[in-house]
Amino acid sequence: MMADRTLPRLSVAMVLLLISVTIFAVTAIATGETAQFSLQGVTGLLQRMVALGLVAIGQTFVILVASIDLSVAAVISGTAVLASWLMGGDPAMIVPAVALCLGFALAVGLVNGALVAFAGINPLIATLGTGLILQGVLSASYGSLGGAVAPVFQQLAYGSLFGIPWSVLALFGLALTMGGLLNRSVLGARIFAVGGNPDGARLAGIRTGRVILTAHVICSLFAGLAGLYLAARVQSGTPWLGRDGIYDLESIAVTVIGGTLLAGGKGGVAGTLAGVFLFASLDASFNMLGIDAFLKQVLRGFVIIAAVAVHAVRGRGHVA
Amino acid sequence: MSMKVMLVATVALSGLAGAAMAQDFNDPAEFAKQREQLSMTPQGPEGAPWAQHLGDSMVDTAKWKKDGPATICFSNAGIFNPWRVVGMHNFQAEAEAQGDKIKELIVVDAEGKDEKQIADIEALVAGGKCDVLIVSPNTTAALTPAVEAAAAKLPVVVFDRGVNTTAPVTYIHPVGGYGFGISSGEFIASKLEKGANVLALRIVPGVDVLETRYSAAKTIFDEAGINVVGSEFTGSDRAKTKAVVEDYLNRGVQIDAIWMDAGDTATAALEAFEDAGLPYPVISGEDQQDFLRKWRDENLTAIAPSYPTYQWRTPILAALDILAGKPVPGPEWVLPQPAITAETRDGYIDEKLPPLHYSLCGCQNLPGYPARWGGSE
Amino acid sequence: MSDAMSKPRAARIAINAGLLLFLCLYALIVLIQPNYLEPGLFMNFLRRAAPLVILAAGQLYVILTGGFDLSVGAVVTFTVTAAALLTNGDPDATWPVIALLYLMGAGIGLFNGLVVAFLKVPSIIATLGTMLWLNGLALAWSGGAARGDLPENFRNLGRFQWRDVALVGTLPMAVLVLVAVLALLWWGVHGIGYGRRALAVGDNPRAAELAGIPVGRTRITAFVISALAAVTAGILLGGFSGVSVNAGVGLELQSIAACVIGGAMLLGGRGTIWCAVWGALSLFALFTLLNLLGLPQALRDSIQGLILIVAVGLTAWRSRARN
Amino acid sequence: MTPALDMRGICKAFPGVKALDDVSFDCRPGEVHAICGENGAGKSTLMKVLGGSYRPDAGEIRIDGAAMRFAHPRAAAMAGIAIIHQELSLLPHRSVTENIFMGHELVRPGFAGLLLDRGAMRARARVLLDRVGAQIDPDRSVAGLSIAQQQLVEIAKALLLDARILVLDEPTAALDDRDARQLLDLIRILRGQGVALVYISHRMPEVAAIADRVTVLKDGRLIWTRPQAEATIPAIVSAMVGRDLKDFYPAAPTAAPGETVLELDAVQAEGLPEISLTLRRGEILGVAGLEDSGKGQLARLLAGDLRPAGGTARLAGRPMPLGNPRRMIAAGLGYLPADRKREGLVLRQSVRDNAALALRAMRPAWARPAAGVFAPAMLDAGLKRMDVRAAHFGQEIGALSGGNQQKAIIARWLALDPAVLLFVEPTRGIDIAAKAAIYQTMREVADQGRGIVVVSSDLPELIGISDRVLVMHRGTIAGVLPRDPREEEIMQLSLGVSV
Repeated sequence: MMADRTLPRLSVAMVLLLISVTIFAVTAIATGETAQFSLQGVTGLLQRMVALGLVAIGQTFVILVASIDLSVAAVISGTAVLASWLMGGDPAMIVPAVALCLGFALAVGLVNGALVAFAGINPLIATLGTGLILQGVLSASYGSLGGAVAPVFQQLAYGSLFGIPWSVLALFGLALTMGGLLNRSVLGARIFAVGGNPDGARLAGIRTGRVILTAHVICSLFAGLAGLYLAARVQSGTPWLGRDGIYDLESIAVTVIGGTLLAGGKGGVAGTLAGVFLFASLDASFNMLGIDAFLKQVLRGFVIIAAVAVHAVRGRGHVA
Repeated sequence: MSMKVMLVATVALSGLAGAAMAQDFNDPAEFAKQREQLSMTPQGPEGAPWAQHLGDSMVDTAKWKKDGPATICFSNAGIFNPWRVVGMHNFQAEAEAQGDKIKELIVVDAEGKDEKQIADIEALVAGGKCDVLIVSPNTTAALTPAVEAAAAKLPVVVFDRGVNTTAPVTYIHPVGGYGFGISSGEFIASKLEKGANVLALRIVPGVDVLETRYSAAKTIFDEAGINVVGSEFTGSDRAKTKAVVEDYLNRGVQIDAIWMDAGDTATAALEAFEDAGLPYPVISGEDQQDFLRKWRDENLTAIAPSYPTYQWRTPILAALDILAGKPVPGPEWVLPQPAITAETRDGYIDEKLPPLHYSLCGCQNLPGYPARWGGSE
Repeated sequence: MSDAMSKPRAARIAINAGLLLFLCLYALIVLIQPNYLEPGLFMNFLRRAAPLVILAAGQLYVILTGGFDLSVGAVVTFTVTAAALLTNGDPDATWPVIALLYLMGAGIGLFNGLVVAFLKVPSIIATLGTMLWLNGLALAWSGGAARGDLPENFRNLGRFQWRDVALVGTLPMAVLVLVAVLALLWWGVHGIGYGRRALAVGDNPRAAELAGIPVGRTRITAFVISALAAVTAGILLGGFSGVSVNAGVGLELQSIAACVIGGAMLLGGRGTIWCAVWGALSLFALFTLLNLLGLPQALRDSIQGLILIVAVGLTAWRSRARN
Repeated sequence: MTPALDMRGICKAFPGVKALDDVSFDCRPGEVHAICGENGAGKSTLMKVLGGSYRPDAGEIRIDGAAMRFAHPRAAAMAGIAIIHQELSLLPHRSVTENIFMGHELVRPGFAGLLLDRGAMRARARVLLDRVGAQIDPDRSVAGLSIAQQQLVEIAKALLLDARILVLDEPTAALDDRDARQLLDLIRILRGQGVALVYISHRMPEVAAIADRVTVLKDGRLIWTRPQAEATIPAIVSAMVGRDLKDFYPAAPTAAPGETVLELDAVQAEGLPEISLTLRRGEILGVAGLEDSGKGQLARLLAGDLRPAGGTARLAGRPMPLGNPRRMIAAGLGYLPADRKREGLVLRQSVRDNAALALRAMRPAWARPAAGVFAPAMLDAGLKRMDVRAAHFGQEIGALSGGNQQKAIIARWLALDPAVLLFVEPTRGIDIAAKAAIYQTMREVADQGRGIVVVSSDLPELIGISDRVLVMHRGTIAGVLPRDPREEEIMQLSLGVSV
């Protein structure tokens, strides 16, 4: 029945990829924007993936352990604001600022993980709570946290290598690394174990709490990376950066579209990235077609439902 | 444990915040400049404030001259509030009014996301179809690099919010936030006694164009010895606005005036007084129809400063002038920014238009009026 | 075996916790602002809390069956904008339009339910999608800004109050609506068999199905009720404060948070209508308290988050201590 | 010889219950030591203490003579203890290899020990699967394996750790007779290799067949530990229940069965090429067969959980709406699934709500939940008739023993007065005293004019309770045996060997 375990996962990713490429190509040809097929056009398309892609990779890890993280938007805003404030335009501050930002993300991940794994709080509520707390503190203190990132730091978002932006290379590099981590490392094996059968994993001697904690830390760190990228991209972070980008709900949506089960234990980075690619090509295509913002939102809503329904509808079990 | 730490951090940071918040957007020089601009006589065609400008500085655009119908591209921050919705209608109507001078108008909407707007601008430039690019930036600093890069390849016009570079041909905007705060602040100060109470209702903290409005009004209130009993953020939410005002009234606070940094919830604030059975306060709103009508019907003591939506017409004019090689006002094209007073009010009321229509749209003679703006014939 | 003994123990504790929290918060309000003890002000408090309480009570149905409804905020927005567009200030249109709004609400709930029950899309994703398309639709229909006008008799539902009423001082119409709707929603969970079916479906859908419970229908009903409650909340909210395209922003998470604070169990199988009522009133009392304290707006979010974590953390801790 | 495992004076109390009271237990290398006891006697608590899930209040655990303290299941695993639980703890979406190595992955040298050595794991998995006699591709995903195969994967997991102490908690509960026998053979092999085996089971014949020593627990206390020769089945049973159990199975009915109540005529469905059978009122029809014989599919078909592809079926004189559980119930069928936790109970609801579940499902949704047939007094009367023991019927059913839960489910169906009851593994995981009560009830229910189908892997049970036994083989009926068949007859038919 399920002869090959990797095949179904890959196929979700492949199918999404094909659909996305088709959508993008057909609209570009239909609207006469063939210049979009140039290196510049394609890298522009890929660059649309970077921020959401980074967050979604992290989100994949928490969803795989059957948790969820609604605080990523606040973490993104937090790191972006911190990065611009700490750097204050000074290149010498890049390293300490990045270190502190990631330290901040790590701390949030630890708190989230501890609340979920050790305090036994439903992850939806726990991360909604930490997200609200962070958002509030950020908005309240923003007045004193102005500043801009160092110009050199912006190379992260605007620089490129052989015409391919650094950030795109970094996204795919990190995706490969994290995909490898999931499938080829001890941690990955334990993440699947904890998500697939928490009791079984505990009885097999896995410290499930630590694995959940680690997944949350990874998720927050990736949200932190997304925040740093956005800080480089927008020069000066605002407390609304993450919230306005709806990175929390969109990262969950693309992860599920990519075939990762909300119940945990099945899925992977490849599918998630394909989901992000679908969103990016839809974005670009809507632009080319000149669809107005409200209609875009309507279409996006239906796309999310349809994309998940396509592979969920075959399931025999109950979902709620 | 962790919660304790968070609590401490929260309290500490909020202390920090309170101290630093006010001074960031308090620039006395800019305040004085805008106060002066409010009283200047504009240059340009009479009765068409969107084509007028304050000051004399012009920029040469000969190098961008290009013959034939133009393809105009517009990267919009979004249409996430009524002001931008009205503005967008102005923009499209103006383009339509220009007829065959425009070959194609390409509009991309960034849905309020900096990141998306940057990508949008890059895609527009890469697409190679644009003769001129108009940008209404979502955030000043964020869009600066993208606009700078685009300005190297084609003429760029920026309006509403600016960018931190002189690379665009011109930056179109009305007088500004201080001007808004000055008009409303001075009116309220003139109607109240020293020691009276004013409640400030604001949308969200930290947004430059809104913070300057409050900062200007606060300066004026402080000078006049008027007491600001509270400064509350309502997020443009009518229910929240009404609830906040009710809470103040329930506390028994005497509120003599309401100052608002945007008028879209002004009528909700007034309803709180109605429901409590109290007389209306002095109020500063904005140029929305529902506020003007309420003002007229209830004979309020009020003023409606504006951040006019007719500025959305100007970029099209500027773009076409640039492609024609004509000099345009620049590097800043400052538009006049009138406030509606009791005398001028009734001229701005048009029952055909929806409640949140911005009266200073300058759109009465544009194609599709009033249906395009949601009005009934 | 006494009758009190026969009540499910968890539910009894949940009632007490939610009610206790509400009483504590309201006592704090009174401490700061003693005139909140006056019945008139309490009625006003209820009037303003009514939309959230109704939303939470509707959301509870979905939570009992093990799902989430993230679309309720969008339904509120849609209701308010649609009502303004459809009535356009005409008082004669009010009642037919209200009927039409409920019909649309039922349609939206039906859509959510069908997608979850038959397309097997997890409710968090299905209703997220609905939230997006419905918000988009509301904006597209109204053109992005409030259009039309709500007639006086429509607005009175959320705004009107009788003054000088015996005992309570003022009596807002919204409070009457609240009581009537709550009675109806209470009846749905506790007065008829449906509530037990919903609990069974949330607890173990497979066992419920094999015991003959029409699982799909039970789920769909829950989504329809949640959407209808959201329409009601929208009508009250529109009445209270008028037309706005962001009337429902953030209400979806608030309504879920309210149920959880009141002691309902996410992912189903445990909860009573009182979880929603006391949870929502607690949350609203918290908002009011923070307003009265005059804390910076932003920090109110933080405190809300903190309360959420602490309330749920305590429940989790207690249930662990019990086992 | 030093015992591999030596537990001394173990005490463990929970609020209000003394779960273990000064229990001592030991097991030597190369020995199978069975633990018997009713549910609630303390067996699983003792094993959870051993496995590191619970910390004892008093007493000590010695492994090979050294005192140990386990803070986490991991510590117990490291000490060489492996526990195979009743509830399988596998990952359905992952491969067999990944399951075997769950929590104990092999890593490549270098890379800080973080990278998996997948080649080595696969090779090792093959060896381990061979050792337990399982012909399974280590790359297959577990979701596609049969229960018996999954059980073997679990044992391979234990062998991976070179577990010197292996605890098997009802390992044969979900297995049919053939698979159970193979498992017992495997246990003998492991015993020969010097593993200390702790064997927990309710199936007395297995205990008698394999145990070297038997320990009986009751109410958290040790009753006795005896060598196999002194631990006869009657002795064990009487120690477990504290009295002698006579008339374990009810007597045969005196009256002849009545009219036909259930009839399948050439029904086809997935895994069932063609099935025809009849059931009469007052009759208990047993269904036997190996695990892959299609008896599970037949149960699903009768429960309405499997869509038929053809054929006709009648229930109580009317066409039978196969393929829809709800309509099957409306037509007069009650289904008691094998997996009570997953398919039978709504665990967080009260005993009373569980008993009212089917009734509520079939009455209109707007019927009042505590009036008429739902009146607590009515429901309680039904539960009392079934002798369900709970502190009170408002208690959550999850806290009850398996026997009482099963009785509550029987009460659930009797409230609807169904024409046919379908029991699948009716006494799995249920202790002996409750078993007898359930058999008694089944007989009474049948005597009231209902038809009963019992699908079971427990042959003595089938033989003891059934009026006829239908044996399945490869999706078809291999034969129907009259009352009191011999085990060998059933086995021969099950295996497809002609009698």
